[in-house]
Amino acid sequence: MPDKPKVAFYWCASCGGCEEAVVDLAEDILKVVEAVDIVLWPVAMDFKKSDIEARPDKSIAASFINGAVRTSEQEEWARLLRRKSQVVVSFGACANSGGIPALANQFHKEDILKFVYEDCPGVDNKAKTRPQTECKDEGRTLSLPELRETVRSLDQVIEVDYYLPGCPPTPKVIMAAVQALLSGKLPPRGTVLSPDIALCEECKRKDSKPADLSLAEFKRPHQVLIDPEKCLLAQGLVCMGPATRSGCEALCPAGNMPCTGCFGPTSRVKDQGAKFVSSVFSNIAPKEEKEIDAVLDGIPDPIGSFYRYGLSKCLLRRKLN
Amino acid sequence: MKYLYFPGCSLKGSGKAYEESFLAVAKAVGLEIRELEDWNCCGATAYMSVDETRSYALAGRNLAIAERENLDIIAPCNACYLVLNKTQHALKDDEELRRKVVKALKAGGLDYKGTVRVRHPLDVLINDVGLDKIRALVKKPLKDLKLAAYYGCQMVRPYASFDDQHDPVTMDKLMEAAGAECVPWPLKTRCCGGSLTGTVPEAGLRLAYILLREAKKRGAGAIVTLCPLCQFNLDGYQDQMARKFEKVDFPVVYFTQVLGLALGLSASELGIQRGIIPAGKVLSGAR
Amino acid sequence: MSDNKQKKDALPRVGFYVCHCGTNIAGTIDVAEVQKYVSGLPGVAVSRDYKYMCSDPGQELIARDIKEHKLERLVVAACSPNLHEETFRKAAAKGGLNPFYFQMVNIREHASWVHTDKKAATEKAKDLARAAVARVQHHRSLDKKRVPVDPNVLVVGGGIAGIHAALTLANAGKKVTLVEREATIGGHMALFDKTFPTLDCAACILTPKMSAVKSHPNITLWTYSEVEKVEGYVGNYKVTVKRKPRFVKEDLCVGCMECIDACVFKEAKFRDKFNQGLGKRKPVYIDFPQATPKVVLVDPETCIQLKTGKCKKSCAAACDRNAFDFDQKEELKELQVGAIVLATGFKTYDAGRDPNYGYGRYPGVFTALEIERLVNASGPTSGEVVLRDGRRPKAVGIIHCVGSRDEKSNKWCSRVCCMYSLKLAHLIKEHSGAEVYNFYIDMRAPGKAYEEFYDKLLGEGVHFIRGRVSEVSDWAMTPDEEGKLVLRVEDTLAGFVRRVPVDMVVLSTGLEPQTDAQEVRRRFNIGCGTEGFFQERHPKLAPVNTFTDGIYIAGACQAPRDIPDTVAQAGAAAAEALSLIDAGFVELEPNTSHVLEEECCGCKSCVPLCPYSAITFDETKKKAVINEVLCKGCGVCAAACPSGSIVQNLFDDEEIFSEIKGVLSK
Amino acid sequence: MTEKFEPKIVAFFCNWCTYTAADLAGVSRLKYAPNVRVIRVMCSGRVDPQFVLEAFARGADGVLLGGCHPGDCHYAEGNYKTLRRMRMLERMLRGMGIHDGRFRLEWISGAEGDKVRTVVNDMTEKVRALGPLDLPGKFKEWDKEMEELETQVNSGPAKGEAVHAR
Amino acid sequence: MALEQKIKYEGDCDREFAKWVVSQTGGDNLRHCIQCGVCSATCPLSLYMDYTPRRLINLAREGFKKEVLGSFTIWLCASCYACRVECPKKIHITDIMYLLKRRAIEEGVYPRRFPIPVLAREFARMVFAFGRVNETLLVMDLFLRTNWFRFLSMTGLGLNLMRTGRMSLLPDHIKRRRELRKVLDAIDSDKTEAVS
Repeated sequence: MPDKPKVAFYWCASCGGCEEAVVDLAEDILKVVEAVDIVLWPVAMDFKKSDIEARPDKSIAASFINGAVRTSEQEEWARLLRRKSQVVVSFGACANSGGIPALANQFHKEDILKFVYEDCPGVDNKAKTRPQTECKDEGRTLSLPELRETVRSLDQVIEVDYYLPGCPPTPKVIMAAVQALLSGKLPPRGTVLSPDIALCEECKRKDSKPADLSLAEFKRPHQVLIDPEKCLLAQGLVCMGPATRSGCEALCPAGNMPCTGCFGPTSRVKDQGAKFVSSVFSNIAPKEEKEIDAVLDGIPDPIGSFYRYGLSKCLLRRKLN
Repeated sequence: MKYLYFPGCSLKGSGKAYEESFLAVAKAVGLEIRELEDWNCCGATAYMSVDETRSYALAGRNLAIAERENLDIIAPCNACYLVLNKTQHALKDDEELRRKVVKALKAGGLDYKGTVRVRHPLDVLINDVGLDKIRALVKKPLKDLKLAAYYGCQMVRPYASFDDQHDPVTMDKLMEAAGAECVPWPLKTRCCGGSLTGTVPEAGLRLAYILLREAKKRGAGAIVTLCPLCQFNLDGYQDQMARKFEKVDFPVVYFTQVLGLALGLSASELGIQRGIIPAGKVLSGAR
Repeated sequence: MSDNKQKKDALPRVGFYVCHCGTNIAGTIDVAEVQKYVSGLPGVAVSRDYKYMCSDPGQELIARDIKEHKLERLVVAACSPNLHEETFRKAAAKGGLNPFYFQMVNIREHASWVHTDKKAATEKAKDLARAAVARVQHHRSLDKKRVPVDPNVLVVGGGIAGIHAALTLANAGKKVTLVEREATIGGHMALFDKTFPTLDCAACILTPKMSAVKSHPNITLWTYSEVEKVEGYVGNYKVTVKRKPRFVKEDLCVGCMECIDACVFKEAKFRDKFNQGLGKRKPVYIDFPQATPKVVLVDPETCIQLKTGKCKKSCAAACDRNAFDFDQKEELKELQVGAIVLATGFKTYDAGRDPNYGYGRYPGVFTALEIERLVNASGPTSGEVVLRDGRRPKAVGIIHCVGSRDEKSNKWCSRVCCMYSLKLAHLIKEHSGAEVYNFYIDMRAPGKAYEEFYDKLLGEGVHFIRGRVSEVSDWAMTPDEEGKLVLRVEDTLAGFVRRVPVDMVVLSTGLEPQTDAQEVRRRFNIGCGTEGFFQERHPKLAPVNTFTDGIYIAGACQAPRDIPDTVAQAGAAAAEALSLIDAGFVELEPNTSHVLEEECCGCKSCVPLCPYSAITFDETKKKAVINEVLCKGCGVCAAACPSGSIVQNLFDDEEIFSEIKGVLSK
Repeated sequence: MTEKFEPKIVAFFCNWCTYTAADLAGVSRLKYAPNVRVIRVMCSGRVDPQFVLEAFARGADGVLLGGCHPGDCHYAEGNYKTLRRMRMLERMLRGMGIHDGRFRLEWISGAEGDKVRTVVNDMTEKVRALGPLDLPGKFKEWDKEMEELETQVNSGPAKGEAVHAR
Repeated sequence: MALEQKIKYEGDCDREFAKWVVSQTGGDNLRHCIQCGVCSATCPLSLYMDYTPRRLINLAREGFKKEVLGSFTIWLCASCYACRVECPKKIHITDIMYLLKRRAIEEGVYPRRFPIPVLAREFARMVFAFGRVNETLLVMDLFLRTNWFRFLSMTGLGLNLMRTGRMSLLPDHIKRRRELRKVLDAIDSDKTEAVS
């Protein structure tokens, strides 16, 4: 079937959820398979790197790459696919902005390895062995990819044409994207393929949000019995909805959980965490530094809370020495 | 209530009576007093004229020793009180100086942090013990004894830490608690010339004489003071004043002595007999 | 930068001008280098340096270039925008460019005047210029909004300043409301007997003005009242005034004072505040015969009826017009005004703060204000200069600079004390024939006919001793000091210390900000200087303006000031208010914010942040809306919109981001 | 390095208090360190935490934020809003390894020209002591680890042998 | 009486000295003096001074070194701090007096046979030796060095003190004299470092 456009799926530092999301297309997946010719999909089919390398440059119509980039291998694949494809779609929060893996940017590689292979309770590793990028075994040379210092979003490694937001992107969002690609009706490069308006727009709880919150206390979901109707911010929960792109149909709030921001910011915001802080904390109740601090103490892990999916895209990128 | 006690040279010499009465009173009102171990001269005003840094180091040694105990230190002599306080201030404000002095003290194996509070007995009696408690302890109120409360310079100047610089009142209050009456007079903090009488008698004597004369004129029976140098200067030179101006013959006592009597302590344990101008009559006659 | 070079033509064409400001800027900053550097920046079509950009030729140059070089943006590096932003916006407009396609760079106040290192200052100037060039390319074309100005004016404070301002405005046909805290207008001037240097009687020149205020058809006089709240903006202020109850109906009382005689207290026995406590008054009283309005009032602290409700109310009975109303309550009134003149005056230094001068301890020690009442014919002693025990003083010492020129109290020179001390010296001598000593640090007589007045006093044989008195005390060194107050002072001109025995001491206390100056200035949203007096917009060019448009200051609330200067300034404040009102409208800076409707998700985060309730939530559209007339352009909402859907004109995100990038990227 | 490190400090001053104070400092000819670049905003409340981060990301060694004293804001309460959000920002900066001294919030009234001088001088010295932050430089440095593969993969026909165990 | 010319030429003043004074701690705000004379007025000893404190301050900041260091004024200051408390410019006048005393001693220009500097020096010597001061010995020593005739006139006082048990003739001293000397010497070595 030479006329069908070639499509590749690849995963970098990801949990596999994005693969699931593709499967979640259910019967729609058949339409996709109908329409395209899949040339790479590690989770489902057995292709080798050499197969891709063998293909002429730009011979793949579109590559969907999910996961953040942390290892030399992921980086190598990303670059390879970039070279071979006409369009690269950054698929899901990790690829778009680092996602959960990027939280590792709060620490240094050495600290992480030291903890994982030495200090972590339950580790039995007297020899303090660490993974090697290369080792000899019965004359064979085995190599492992190298762990990079910094966790990167896909577009910090290669040029990306489109972004599918979400952890994971919802079937609706994916299908819309696929159809756009197939129909050739493509928005300008660099577009995030979901509505450029914040989540409250489509949140069922929107009307229950009072204008003036002036919160005197922040709570974490496990600390309260969450009212299923009322705006979650109004209940003192850190809901990133106002600072997060819509498109998910407010699934989490609907499921009684605050939005954690996986769709990333709108196009008008450079730094989702900073912007959210600016809006919510401008209007907390106290005026005195001490009392303000007391309120802030309700959020023990600010970076983890406001950059849950986006630390790679924080303007500062990572923790400094 | 525990305190360290910095006698200073005078209270071991001409100011013996001050030491005796202070310790006796302290005991009577329930203050635990321990003399500062191996204290040295504070440097007074004289040393400052010779070498500033050295004189700070001199005072610094005492403060450093005191820090080991972390208790407030009581300095009854106005000069000591001022010099120790001044040192604390200077070392706090002037980093360069602090560096030098701390380094020097280190050389002597001493450690200065600047943590001790330097207190005057009057301050402690008024603010820590409190007038109410003292009134309660008074056994023999000194009825119709009129006193002129004389504070001298260096307790209120330049650091007015616990009383007004121009018109201090704490000692007046204390004396009233003891049953005595204090005459109002404007010379409460006017210099007595103490540091000069020995060297430039005409100046020193004049200042002292003005104080005695005015106190007498205001109808006081005695001057009550809180500084050994003032007491010595006002009490010790009256014979020479007689030669130069007129015979005043006016007793000058320590506030601790007056308070002591009111608390029922004996004249002798308060060293009242040590006055060169006998005060016994005025004080006892009052009762 | 290379890629920028290519974009160069794509960018709007910027004209850049750096000002020498004589040597003010050029003396420290290498303007030629700045000009050269900027000419190489992307988008810059013209770059020039010029001696005085703000001069007419300077502005002409800009206008011409805009036309000739088809400039689309303008950047001027000169002084502070607070000084000349308007000037250059006009220049832009003259050249046919929208005035908001302009950005100003402050390289004088913020660079040449504060740095010594020429190289560093020049680098700084380049960075700031580069940032402005980058920023201005994002500017959008804007229009100033015009809003009408309410022609009515509020004058706060009924001293000579307030009186003069109110009359000036009223005579120009404006409706004025004059609000005074005390029961009568007149202020400090009403306490004085004579005024320096002319020695004409204060009452004779003041009272006619006071009654003019009362009778003027255009003036509403609210005494015994205070401003509670001020809302709105230039041209459109809404003011709430609290009117305290006098328990006497103002419109009925004619000030016959029958009630005062009738009061159940036969003797006047309460502290008379107006007479500085030197006299006594009854619970029902009037401050002084010429009080305006001439209406009595009842003091709730001392009136038996008001305290206990059990009094035979002989006062009310004595009133044939039934003016008494013991149930009178305080009421709140609302005003709509276009401009406000603040003339809240000063307070004198509390002499008790210098214990060494014995005020309060020695009865022979008086404050200057007390003496003003003593020498005043209508004062408690009807002009007799006597001590508190009635004796006539034989010698009087006047101590200058009490609470002035002293870092322990007030650093500043109070400006009027020297002159009023001379005046009092003259009056005391005249009324009592006593020997009078002036103890001064420096004699300051810098006004029309002031030095001449000093000379007159010298001629009258008043003693002038140059030195600050250290203490006033009552201990005698010599027989003739017995029973006297002795002043110790160094006669610095003779070079030795003197002891001067006197019977009466006069403390020439300095002028301070009113005790509540801070609350007042917050209420009116203006500033105070470090010393606490109201802050003028510019010390020379806008001395009666404040940083809040439509609010003007006059008199001693701005700084210590004598009567002539106060009146002059009151006139100036009135004129400023007039020019605002007669224009009929104000143009508001268009730096307001607006919501990008289609992008707003309706999270309401911005709504509570606006201090002027300019942001509302449209329940049908489910979007936030900003009323641009109410918006004062702080931009707090733009900073806080979590989805970046609010834009502040002139301070848009991309404008500021490009400025940040500009100052940093070499 | 031989020559003394000159810190770059970006300042956001509110128009009514701190910017005016800086003007006053100028009019009074007070002298202070030339290391600060002032960006004028109408109210400190306009300062979006993004601006602070952007300034650091663009190479600022320090960021100074100046507003009216609490209670004195020209816009009633803008400075309280600033204070609250910046308290949180400070925590985040600390978490990302930017020490407090590099970011500073100061209340300076229009009358406190001298405070501008002391604050700028003090901050300049403190930041000088902390040394350069230079994020742009750090970004480049961090990306060095990718150079090798970039050239390898993008240049010429890729070699097929390197097999990573997965 | 012999005529004495009072005129001063610029050459008579020592600008370096003026600079030095204002550069010292306590001397810093000397330049701000407005010559109000409140210091002199409040000073209980100004009546004996050749220059009142106010004049001394002006002489010092103008650099009239000879007059300043040679004056009685600095030696008559009893450190009662009255001037410092009253000064409207918060000038630490007392500390300046100390400053000038020290300089005068360094340059050895204080009035000869004028006992105060001698007392100061002897006091310091005694402290260095014993760590404490014995008033009696100090006074005796002082008069023997300066004016033993006065010493006789003081015998009355001496007897009185003896009688009332307020006088001891044996020098009191601290235990760890070495420690104290180490400290004081350390100060000096620190100074010499500073110089070199």
